[in-house]
Amino acid sequence: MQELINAVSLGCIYMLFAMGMSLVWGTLDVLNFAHGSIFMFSAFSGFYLMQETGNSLPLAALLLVGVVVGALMSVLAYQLVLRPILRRAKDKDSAERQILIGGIGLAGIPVAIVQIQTLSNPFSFRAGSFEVASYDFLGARISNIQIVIWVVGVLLGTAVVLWLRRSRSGLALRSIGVDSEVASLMGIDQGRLGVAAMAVAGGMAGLSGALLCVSFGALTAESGDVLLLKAFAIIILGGVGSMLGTIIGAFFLAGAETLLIANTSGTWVDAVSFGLLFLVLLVRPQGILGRQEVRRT
Amino acid sequence: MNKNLLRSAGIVGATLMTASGLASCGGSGGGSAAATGDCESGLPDTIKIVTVKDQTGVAAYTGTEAWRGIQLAADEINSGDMLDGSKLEVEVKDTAGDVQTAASHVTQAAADSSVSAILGPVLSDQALAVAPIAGKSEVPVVYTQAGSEGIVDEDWNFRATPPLVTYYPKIGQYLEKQGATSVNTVFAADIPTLEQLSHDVLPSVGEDSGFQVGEQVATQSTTQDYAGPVNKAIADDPDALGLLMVGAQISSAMQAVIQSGYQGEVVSYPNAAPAVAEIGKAAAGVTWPTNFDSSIDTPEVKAFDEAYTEAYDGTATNYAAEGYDSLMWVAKAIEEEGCATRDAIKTGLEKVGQAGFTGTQGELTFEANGHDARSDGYVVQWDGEKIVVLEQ
Amino acid sequence: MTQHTVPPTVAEPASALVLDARDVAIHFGGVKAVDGVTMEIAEGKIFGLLGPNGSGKSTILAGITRLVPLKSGSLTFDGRPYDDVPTFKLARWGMARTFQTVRLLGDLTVEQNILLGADVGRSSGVSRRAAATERKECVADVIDRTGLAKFVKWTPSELSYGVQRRVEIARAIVMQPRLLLLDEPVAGMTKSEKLEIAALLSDLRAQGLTQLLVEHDVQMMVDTCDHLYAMNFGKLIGEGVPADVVKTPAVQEAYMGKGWRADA
Amino acid sequence: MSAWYDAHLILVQATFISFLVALSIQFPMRMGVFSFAGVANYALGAYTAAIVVVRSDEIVSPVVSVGAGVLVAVVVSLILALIVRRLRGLYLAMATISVSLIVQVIAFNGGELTGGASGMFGVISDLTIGSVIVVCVVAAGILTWTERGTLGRRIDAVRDDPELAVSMGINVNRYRLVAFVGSGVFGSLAGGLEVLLRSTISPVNVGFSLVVTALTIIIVGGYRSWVGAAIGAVIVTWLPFYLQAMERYQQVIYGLFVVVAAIFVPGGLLGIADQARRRLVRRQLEHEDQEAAAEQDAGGAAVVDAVGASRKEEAR
Repeated sequence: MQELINAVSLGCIYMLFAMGMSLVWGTLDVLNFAHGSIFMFSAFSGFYLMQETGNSLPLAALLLVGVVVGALMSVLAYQLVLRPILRRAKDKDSAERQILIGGIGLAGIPVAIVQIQTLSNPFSFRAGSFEVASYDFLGARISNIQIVIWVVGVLLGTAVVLWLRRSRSGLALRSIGVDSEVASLMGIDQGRLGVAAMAVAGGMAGLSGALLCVSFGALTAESGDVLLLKAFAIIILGGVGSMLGTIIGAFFLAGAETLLIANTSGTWVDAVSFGLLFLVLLVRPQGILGRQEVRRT
Repeated sequence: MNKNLLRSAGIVGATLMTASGLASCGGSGGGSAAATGDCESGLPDTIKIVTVKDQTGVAAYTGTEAWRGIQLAADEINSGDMLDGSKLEVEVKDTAGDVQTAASHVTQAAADSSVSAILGPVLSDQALAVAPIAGKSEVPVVYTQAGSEGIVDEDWNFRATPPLVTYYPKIGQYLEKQGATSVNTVFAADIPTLEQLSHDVLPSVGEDSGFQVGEQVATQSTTQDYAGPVNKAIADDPDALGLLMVGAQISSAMQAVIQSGYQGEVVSYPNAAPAVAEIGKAAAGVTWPTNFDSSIDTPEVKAFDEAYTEAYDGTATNYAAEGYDSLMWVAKAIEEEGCATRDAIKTGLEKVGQAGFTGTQGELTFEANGHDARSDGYVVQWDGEKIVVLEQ
Repeated sequence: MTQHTVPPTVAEPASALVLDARDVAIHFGGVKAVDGVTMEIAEGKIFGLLGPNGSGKSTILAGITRLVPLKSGSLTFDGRPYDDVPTFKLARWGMARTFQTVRLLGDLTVEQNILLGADVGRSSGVSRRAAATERKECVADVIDRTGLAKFVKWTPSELSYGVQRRVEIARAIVMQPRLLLLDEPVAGMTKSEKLEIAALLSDLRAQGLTQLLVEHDVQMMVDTCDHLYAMNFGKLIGEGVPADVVKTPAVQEAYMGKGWRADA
Repeated sequence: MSAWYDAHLILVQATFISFLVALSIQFPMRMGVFSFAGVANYALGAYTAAIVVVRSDEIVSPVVSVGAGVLVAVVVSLILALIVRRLRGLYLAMATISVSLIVQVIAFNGGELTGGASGMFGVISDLTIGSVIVVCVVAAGILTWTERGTLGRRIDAVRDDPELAVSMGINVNRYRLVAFVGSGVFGSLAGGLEVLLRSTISPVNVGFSLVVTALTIIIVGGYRSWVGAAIGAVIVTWLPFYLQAMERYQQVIYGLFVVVAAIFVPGGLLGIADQARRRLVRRQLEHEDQEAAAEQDAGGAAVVDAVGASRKEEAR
């Protein structure tokens, strides 16, 4: 029971982080390697604000700061770096490469800034007015922050899936992911939609950054890196372009990790979870829910 | 990325010395100039010492703190005229958390014949890369932290910080007093020192102090969510729980312990200090052995803490204390030999080491022919507001 | 020089047919893209495959070149069955093709693109050096005959569409193929460009090159081909003398009179 | 010179090793194989060489220890190539990153054999920087051969359009196999030589950051030729060193540099040189065209027409 609670919480965390990355990857062809830095820097902004103003901000305010900073950074990254790269690239492969390297370069900047600011010490929201407390629940323990993560995870997960499936802008966005040429023929303004998608992705990264800073107790400048690699794995596992796939991938990885820690020596966790990913790819080269490319010549 | 995390982990790299019998690969390519000249003419006006420590990057806090301590020591040596009119000129080079950069700086300093000695990096992986260079180019290097095996095996390499595993057994007295009979641990398995603490040191301490080490939950430097590992470790409700990981992980692990409602003893190691201070009251009772704390009541610590507070605000850290002791050791070596060539400093360091001296880390003795520091250490506890010394 | 484009006789063909595709079916999931098509391509003629968009023309080409697997049916090239022969080997046997879209390598010059075809390694020469010389002559000859001499040092992006397509055909010809498959070689071209290509193909036929031409320009098919297959919804809907085939009701209906009457 | 060389020895060594590491990812990339197995091969090469040196009682020649690593890496690469033959693009990238991470975890858990978390030290050998340079020069020579003439064209086709390539009689699968083997050779050479130069290796040294470094080298320098890898290796190794003057902000500057390179120099620095060369050739051609048009009669006019048409095409 306790394992289940832990696995679901971890799954929600992975999901919140990976969904934004998946959204822009599946629709705009942007594999944003700066996503982890945006996540970290958003949380750091909350910490910095508290430290500078001497205020003990409530959780809601910290989350809001996270969302705003994340969305802003993400949009800036898109407009200043990623979009120019896309516009200049001569084919899809070279765009993929340049986006990757541009993201890596971008990612280093906030990390370096926070390292300078904190001297690489962990930072936390402990000065905030939010107290972590835990309750007995069906013979296991669950904390208030876990509950917040569950609620936010379920709400946002559903919202994004519904947005893409139902709303006009969501559908337009999906059509860019399927065929951007056709989409532009249909009169879809890719620039504005791209900005919207990047803002949503960054906002989710920032939100998860703030939530995780509370849930994990503290973050460091490098905290985003580990999650980035995991999110990469999760999205590939689920299949690029499928939101539902990303959600499944997140819970799959969280479940596998939690089970492994509970039942084996923890030193093999990464090997086994990446080994599983490897096996899934061998059986389904396009990921669990990935689009099979049918190419007619 | 991964590497960065692991590097930040390397800070704790203190390790039990094992005589592995590796021959030093010391060549015979020594330089020939000021720092390597003769001793006839006594001490030069200035003696150049290069510090190679992280000022930026993943382990910036260790290197910047050590550099503060070193500067305090230099001021004291120069203003107190300890070296008979001769001044120490210390210079810092940033390794930026990178092994290659560290090795490169040491190579450059070694090639510069005006450099008499080098204060080496804090991270074990950097130190391991530097050690053979020191041996080959015959320049004395004094490390702080950097507790991995194999570093001071090489001639010309010295370590001013007692490895964590050598004073950690002190925790046994505390656990015995608390009547603990069962201890479980959560540890970062990819950090050699912490793995050793959990697998070797604690169990052997337990044999004398009447406790058994049961469940040992291995985690990795990439682990972020500690709910699972902590729950596994407290499943059989042990009397004490050892938390042995680094940086933000230690905060996460303590957070998980608090959420789990665990009521037993929590023991850790010096890295816990900033984390418990952050958590505050909820972390009251966390206990660990250490080689330095600013609240320790010795004249050396008092004086050092005062000087530190005056220069930088805040209280002195163990990294700063270690940096201070390392330069003091070098100064004593120069004083002992009355000469500042590399050869003389090496001989002096060995002589001072074999005799031992009292520094900010208490009474230091040295093993491995005067190359490797040892101290008894202290046991300290976070009482919810401040750190108090339990065993002195 | 022209004799270079006549493929050297490798062995006495067991059958007069260069390509024999029998009851070929290709399915994508549940979609029957090609459903039981039989084609017999005889030596030295231009065969046409006509059909509206989505009728399965390109798919059957992909099947013939073994880029997609067959659901059922059999394939024979020069009397040799090749149901499990990979595409690259087929190319070495002498099956060359062009694609529906321009597939030139953008980083290479025109000359280098054409040389790619000459590299195929179907050398008949005795020594490597002799083969290399022969190859060089062949490339020079082909460049000359396709009127590309002016463009050899250019890169594809600097060329007009019509010239790009000619480079592709040239690249296929230097492979010295026994059978040339052309997938809509004149799509999107001006009338004069189309005529140029048609003349080139007829010229190649005169030298004995067997061709299968996939198009939906009805006029060109009638003018150029010796034998015509018509396809719709993955099935053959007619075959025979081109002028007759395009007049059958089934073909007329498939095309709804469009291209044919407009061009006629 | 010698004093400078002594002081910068580590950076000189690092430049050559980075070059080999970059090749282990660039070589498959040139064949359209987006594989990061080079890092796994680096680890295999380094650990095998270290184990051979440390376990044997006598002094082992670098040829034997590094050679053993290359052998192991090539065998593993061949097996890997067969297993992942259905994967393409970023899916292949992820699968090979997984393999690299698994190799790293195995190194962590290798106990006595690999030295566990502390890794191995005291890997003493008589390897000199001269031998490393020889290896790099030989590698560059072989790669030059693969970048020219028939083979060069075929590799371009295999990367840019595999379907076209098979239609031109090229055995694409065999090229993919060679891509993996090449990655194995270059990666394990880098690892083996590095461990002998530095005398230590630990799991920390074979992580994901190596992927990032190699990728940065390739993109900054240019991915189409070993020359790009060489340029990138020099920049990525030496730039941080010269940025030290920026003190605390060096990492920020470095990040900005990579970003600017990604936006404005898509073909890497080598790409800029290529473009310049091409522009020169084109200008020459145009010049010739004009002369031809002036001199010739009707036949020449047709050509000018065609040129005009293509110019319009370009302008679009």
